[in-house]
Formats: sequence, C-alpha cells, structure tokens
Amino acid sequence: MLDKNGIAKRIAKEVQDGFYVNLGIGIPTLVANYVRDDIEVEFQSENGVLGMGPFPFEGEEDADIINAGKQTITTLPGASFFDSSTSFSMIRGQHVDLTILGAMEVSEGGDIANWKIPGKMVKGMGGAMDLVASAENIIVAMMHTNKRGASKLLKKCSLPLTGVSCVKKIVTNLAVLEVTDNGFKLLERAPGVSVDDIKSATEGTLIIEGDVPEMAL
Amino acid sequence: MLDKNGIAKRIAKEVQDGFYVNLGIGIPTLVANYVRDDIEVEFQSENGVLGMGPFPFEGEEDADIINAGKQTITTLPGASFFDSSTSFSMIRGQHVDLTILGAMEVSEGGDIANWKIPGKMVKGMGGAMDLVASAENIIVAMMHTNKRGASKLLKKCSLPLTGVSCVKKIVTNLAVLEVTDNGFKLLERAPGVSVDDIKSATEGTLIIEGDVPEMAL
Amino acid sequence: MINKKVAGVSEALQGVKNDMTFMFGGFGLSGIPENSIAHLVKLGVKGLTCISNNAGVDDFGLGLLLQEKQIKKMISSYVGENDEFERQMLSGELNVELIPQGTLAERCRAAQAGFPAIYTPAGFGTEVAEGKETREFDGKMYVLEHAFKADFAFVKAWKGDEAGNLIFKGTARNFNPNMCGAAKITVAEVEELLPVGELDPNQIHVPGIFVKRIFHGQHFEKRIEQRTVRQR
Amino acid sequence: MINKKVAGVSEALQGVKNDMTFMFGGFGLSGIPENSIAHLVKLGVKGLTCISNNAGVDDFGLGLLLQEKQIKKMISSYVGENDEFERQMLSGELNVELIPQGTLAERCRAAQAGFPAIYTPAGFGTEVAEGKETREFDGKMYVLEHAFKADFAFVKAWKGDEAGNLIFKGTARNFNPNMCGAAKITVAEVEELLPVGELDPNQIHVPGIFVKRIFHGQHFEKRIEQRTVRQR
Repeated sequence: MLDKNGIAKRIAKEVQDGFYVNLGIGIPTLVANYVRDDIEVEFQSENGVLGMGPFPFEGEEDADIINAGKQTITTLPGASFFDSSTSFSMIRGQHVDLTILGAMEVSEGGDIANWKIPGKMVKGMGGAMDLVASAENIIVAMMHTNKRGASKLLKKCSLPLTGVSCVKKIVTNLAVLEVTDNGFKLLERAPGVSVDDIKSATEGTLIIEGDVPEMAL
Repeated sequence: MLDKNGIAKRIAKEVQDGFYVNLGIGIPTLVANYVRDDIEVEFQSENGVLGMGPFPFEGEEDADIINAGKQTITTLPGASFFDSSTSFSMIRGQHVDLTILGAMEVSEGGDIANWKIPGKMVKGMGGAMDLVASAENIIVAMMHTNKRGASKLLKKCSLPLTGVSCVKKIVTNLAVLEVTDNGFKLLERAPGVSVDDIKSATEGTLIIEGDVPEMAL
Repeated sequence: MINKKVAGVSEALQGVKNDMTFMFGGFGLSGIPENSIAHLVKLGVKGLTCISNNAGVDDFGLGLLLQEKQIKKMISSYVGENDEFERQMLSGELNVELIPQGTLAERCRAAQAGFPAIYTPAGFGTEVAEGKETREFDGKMYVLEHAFKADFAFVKAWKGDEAGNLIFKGTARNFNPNMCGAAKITVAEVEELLPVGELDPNQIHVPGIFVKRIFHGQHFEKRIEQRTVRQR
Repeated sequence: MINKKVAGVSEALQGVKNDMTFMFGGFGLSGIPENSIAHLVKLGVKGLTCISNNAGVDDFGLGLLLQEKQIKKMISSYVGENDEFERQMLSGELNVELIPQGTLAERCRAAQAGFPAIYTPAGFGTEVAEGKETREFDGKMYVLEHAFKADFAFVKAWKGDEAGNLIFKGTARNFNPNMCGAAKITVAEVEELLPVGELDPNQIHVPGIFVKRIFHGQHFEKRIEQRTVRQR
C-alpha cells in the first residue's frame, strides 16, 4: 500500500520528457518532487506562471510570486508570467500535456467529482472544471477509499460532477487503473496489495486481464 | 466647395478632448493634421499601435513601426504596441471613441459600402468591417459625388456593403450631414455651396430644416 | 496623451453607488486592489455584486467588505479560507455563484473585447451548465457563457503611467489585465505612477485605453496567504 | 526547461507538405517570417492554403510563393499592392477568401485558446456573413465565425529564448502572437536567439508553451512598403 508520497512517486513515472504539466493541490503537488532529473518538464500554474521552481529560501518569499495554491514559489530560467485568460488558453487549447489532480470520486466512465459536497461548505471548483474539460491527458491521484472506507471508484459518481468522461488514468494507494470503455482496467498493484484487496475496494466495474504486475517505483 | 484637406479640417472639429481615434486611409489620415493643439487625442492604428505621432524624419524610418496604411510612423510618449487581437478588442469593445473612414457609397439608413466593386480588383476590407460594426461614432469622409458625377449619398447602396446602419455623420466636399431615421439631415453647407447644389448632388432623401448655415472652418 | 491620473483613491472611486456590480483583480491575496477595497469599506456602499476569483480572507481583501456586509452577491471560482464568507453563505445572507476559473477570466475578456458570449467546454455535464445553452462543435460539447456587465473594475498594477498604461509583476498579474476595460469604468491603483515616456511602449501589459482612472496607491500590505519556504 | 531550439530553417520546417494549411504572421511586410517563406519557396511545396492578413508584394513576402504558384488559396483581409496576386485571382487560378481583419485575428486566437467559434459583429449584413449563422445578443447582431485549423504557423519575433519565449518589436508584433499555438506546429524565427534566463519573465509576449520550434533567422531584409518621412 502506498502513502501519499508513494502515489506521487508512481505518478511521476507518467511524466515524459518535454511535458508541460499542471499539478493540482494536495497529492499532485508532491509529484514535482519525484520527476526524473534527466528529463525536461515545465510546471504551469493556472494563476499565471509557467516554469515554476521550488519554494523560495526563507526571507526570499515574494507576495507577487505564488502558485494556484497561494503558496510562495520561485521560477526557473525560461519562466514566464501571464494573465488568467492566457493561462486558460494554455489549458483549454491543450498546450498543457498532462494534468494531475485529486478527486473525491471517479466513475468507470471517467467522470470526476472533486469540488462540492452538498450540505457542506463549498469552496469552489477553481480551475478544475476548465482543466478536466480541456485536457487530453488527465491522471487522478487519490486514496482508493474515503475516510469511511467507501470506494471512490464508482459505477456512477454520487457527488456533483466536475467533468464528464475525462479521466484517463487513476493512481491510488492500492493500484494503477486505466479508464476504458468497459470500466476500470487494473494495470498495476501497489506493493503488498492483492488483486482481491483492490476488488473489494472498488465499487465500479473492475477489469482484470491476466496477471496484474506489482508496480515498480 | 472643400478640397480633401478642407474635409479633413472640418472633421477635425468633431474630435473632442480625450478621444481615442482611428483614422482610415485617404482623407481621414489628413484629419490628424488639423486637430486642435489644446486638446488631448490619441490615434490608434489597427495593426497594433496606440499613440501614433508624425512621420519619422528621413533616416529614422523603422520597418517595425508602421501604421495600417503600411506607412512608417513614429510614436508619442505614452504610446503602446500590442497584437492584432488586442487591437480589435479596443475597436470591438468600443474603447475607440471615434472612427473616421472613407466610403464609396453611404445610404440614408447609414449603410456603408467601401471595400469592393464587383468585376474590378478587390483589395479587401482590412479592418473596415470590424470598425463599422463596432464603433458607436462613425464619421465618413468622402467626396459628395463620384468621378462620373453620380451621388454617393444614396437611398440604398448599390455596391456590396461594409456595414449596415452604422454611419452617424458624413462630411463631404459640399456638406455636413447627419444620418437620421428619416434620411440625410443637412447640417452645414461648405463655403460657396448652395442648398440646391447639395440637393442635386444627393440621391438619397435629404432633410432640410430652416436655414442651413455655412460651415466654419 | 490622454491623462488618466487622479489625485487619489477618493477621486478614483467617484460614482460608486449601492447595488452596483464591481470586478476586482487578484488571485488569493496577490495583486488585489487593496486601496480601492479599503476605500469602499470607508464609503460603506452596500448591496454589491462582486466578480472576483476569490473572496479574500476574514481580515483582508474582499473579506473586509464581507465583514461589513456590503456584498450581496459573489461571483467567484474559489472561496475557501474565509469563515465569515462561510457563515453568510450558509445563513443565506450572501448569494454565491461559483463558476470555473477560466470561464471567469474569459467572461471578463469578452466584456473587454466586445464579445457578447463565448463557448467553453468547462462545466459541460455539470451543474454549472444547468439552464445554459450547450452545443456541439467537432464532436465536443461546449457551454455558452455570457460576457459580464459591470459598473467598475478595480485593478492593481505594479507600475503605471499617466496615460493609464500598466505593467504587472509576477503572478500578481492574474485577472487584472482581463478586467481592464471590462466594466464601464476601470480604476487602476499602482505601486509606482510614472510620467508618460518612462515605460517602453513594447512592454506595456495593458494599454491606457482600457483604463479610465489611475492613482498611486498609498498603502500596499501585499499580504502572503501561504508562506512556503525551503531550508537553505 | 523544454528546449525548442532547432539548428535552422531547414530543421524548423520539417514536415511541411503539399496541400497543407499555413498561418503567416505579419502586417504588410512588417513582422513577416522571411526566412520560413524563403525556405518554403526552396522546398517547392504546392497547393497551400495560406492564412495571412496580407499577401505580400510581387517580389517579397508571400508574393514569392505566389510567383511560384505554390498557393492554392489565400485567406486574408487585404490583398492590394500585388500584380501577380491580381492576375491569378482574376484568372481563377487562386482561390481567395477575404475576411475582416479582426475576425482573422480572433479566429487565430480561438484556435490558440481552445474556443471552437466566436460571435463577432463584423460583417453582419454583408456578403461576409452569407451562409453563416447569425444571432442577436442584447439587440445587436453577430456572426458566428469558426476557429482556424492549420498545420503550421510561421511567426517572426524580435528576440526569443531557447524555451520558445518570444518578444516582438513595435508593430511587427501584429498577428504573430495570435498565431502562436494556433496551428499543430508553430515555428518561430527570431532576430536574436538567447539562452534561457536572459529574458525577464515579466516581459514575455508569448510564453514558450505556444511555440514548438525556434530558430535564429539568417537573413532579415525587413523591407519598408511605404516609406513616409517628414522634413527636418
């Protein structure tokens, strides 16, 4: 079973040389820490920066240079700043190659719910609806089950949707799954996790073909 | 009767303090020469400059600094350069206060034709269709009749239209006219031109109320 | 050169009234028009509809207007991190319309650029698209979203000149350029207000034609919302 | 940093084929991708559809491609000042689609920004709107115009860096930024190609994400079409 950093580490392997990547808040943010050093990747943040670097050294924080999580950041050589409209042109126009974001629920049809729990405080969708409606390549990073132990990989989402038929791949603490026309196809097991463990934690249709390898990290 | 410079001089009186103005090619370009010195006006050119100044001194021409007529220009302090999309945002978004352009025909309903003569070489509409479809305040600068002596102020345009119901005011070599719901209202006569001269040169409905003053230049 | 300079925030905000619709630049607390917000609190105008990506925090940004119950409706993409906001929203005092962030940016830009509406894929199939026209282009579904209509846009820039030309710094740019000229009157507050001729015409982010009034902001706190650092 | 630098025009144009659709930046002869055009002549690709505000003059700009009869169709707003163009158009050899200049810019930007179509007032009631969908918003009529689809966009910038970031000079900017990322492959030629870190991230006109290949142009004539001067 993976912890949050393990999930981030596995997702980092999906990041290819030359990719522009948008990372959501939470587990996705951690992905930046595990991307291979020998490939070139640029991180975009929808508030208007391309070429994000690490957090600043103490004392060097700048209120005018933040990411979409409102955290102080730095930029790397080759970076650029731009307005919100241009930022979403990058996203909507599919210039961003990979979007990694968290979710509360994913359906076997690739629908995603990650912005609202009715009856509870709603914080808003931020840029998530634009990202999921636009991106060709969306990976969801999340725990396989919620705090009450209920599956987050469902036949149909119960929460208000963020986007429809958009998620391509899911990496959880238990498995790597691909969204196919027929349901969640199990690609890899997390270390020490059995196919049965994954079966019992997945409410949606699970497709298992042959031996399912344990993921390499 | 006015010459081209006279028409430009009369139109210059329509330019008010604080106006952003787009000048078309031909007579409109001359208007800049006659704007009062004691008011502040900025000239926009749709190829991407605001704050145009006079032509450069010889030897100071820059191929990278031209107006929409492809003429080398200079800029004044406070000028800015921008892309074509932004330029037409200024025009379409009605941030440009006054548009002055030439025409081949104007109808009494305010339609304008100035881009195409069927059977002849067509050079294209350039930015004219955007300008006339967007501007609140359009003044047409033209000769009252064409080279064959036929009126250019018509009941209905015979040439392909550039825009519909958009022209507000017309300044010709003979008169200043306003486009009203009922036709061309004669506002001013050019020096030495009689109401009858204007009547006979105007094919469209001409509205004459009381004494028509001679224009002051 | 058409001079857009006004003496200060008080002159810049002339004409603001109860029940108006305002746009505010900024993302989180970065690049927000601090001086205009402070003066709106002082003026006490109420019943406001505010278009802003976020709603500030309890004691800063638009949170200050919320504390005084000056806001009737918020149109935002993300409104977390604000207890008073949550209280007013749950109690029904505050009307909240949440829309996707890219849609928010483009509805501003549409108003600025004279487009009546846009087709965006964002929100299709979700409650955001409920009651809205949808349409297929090339096999993909889009939602029709209309240009905003606002009375004032309040933006904050780094440098500006008397012609109203603006330059922003870093990610404090965000929605500010898209809101300039998107309301009847655009008010820009700047950290540094220069005479014309000081800014390179090649390097203007927002040409002055989109700005109606510009003033030098007296006080910029520039508060950091999430101070994140690494060790040396 | 993702490196977009290619060795030269030959590598930059790899993949161009007969019957493709190309976008060309530039207004008149200002800011045109001279090196790419010259190489297209050399490659001899034919049957091209060219989206460009103008069509060059007889012996420069896109006029060079016209002379070699490489262009099948021009989509432009203004095509004066070109005898060979006129000859081919009147003889029916060349297909010409004239569209309003602002529509041209925005159909490029729509392609760049992922919008399928836009509503513009330009051309309503004229032959430009014939056969197109029109619609009323707030009492004003608009024409639906679709995003362009192109294979290559050729743009010219003043300075660029290896990450593909671009800066333009003066009115040579024009359509170039709107075409970046509006085609499958965007090729930028620059007068000065710098290592990353040399350009101020605040002052980038086009972020590198919109550019696929960048090269240092070997030759820029930068011809002036209408030399107008005043006396000292």
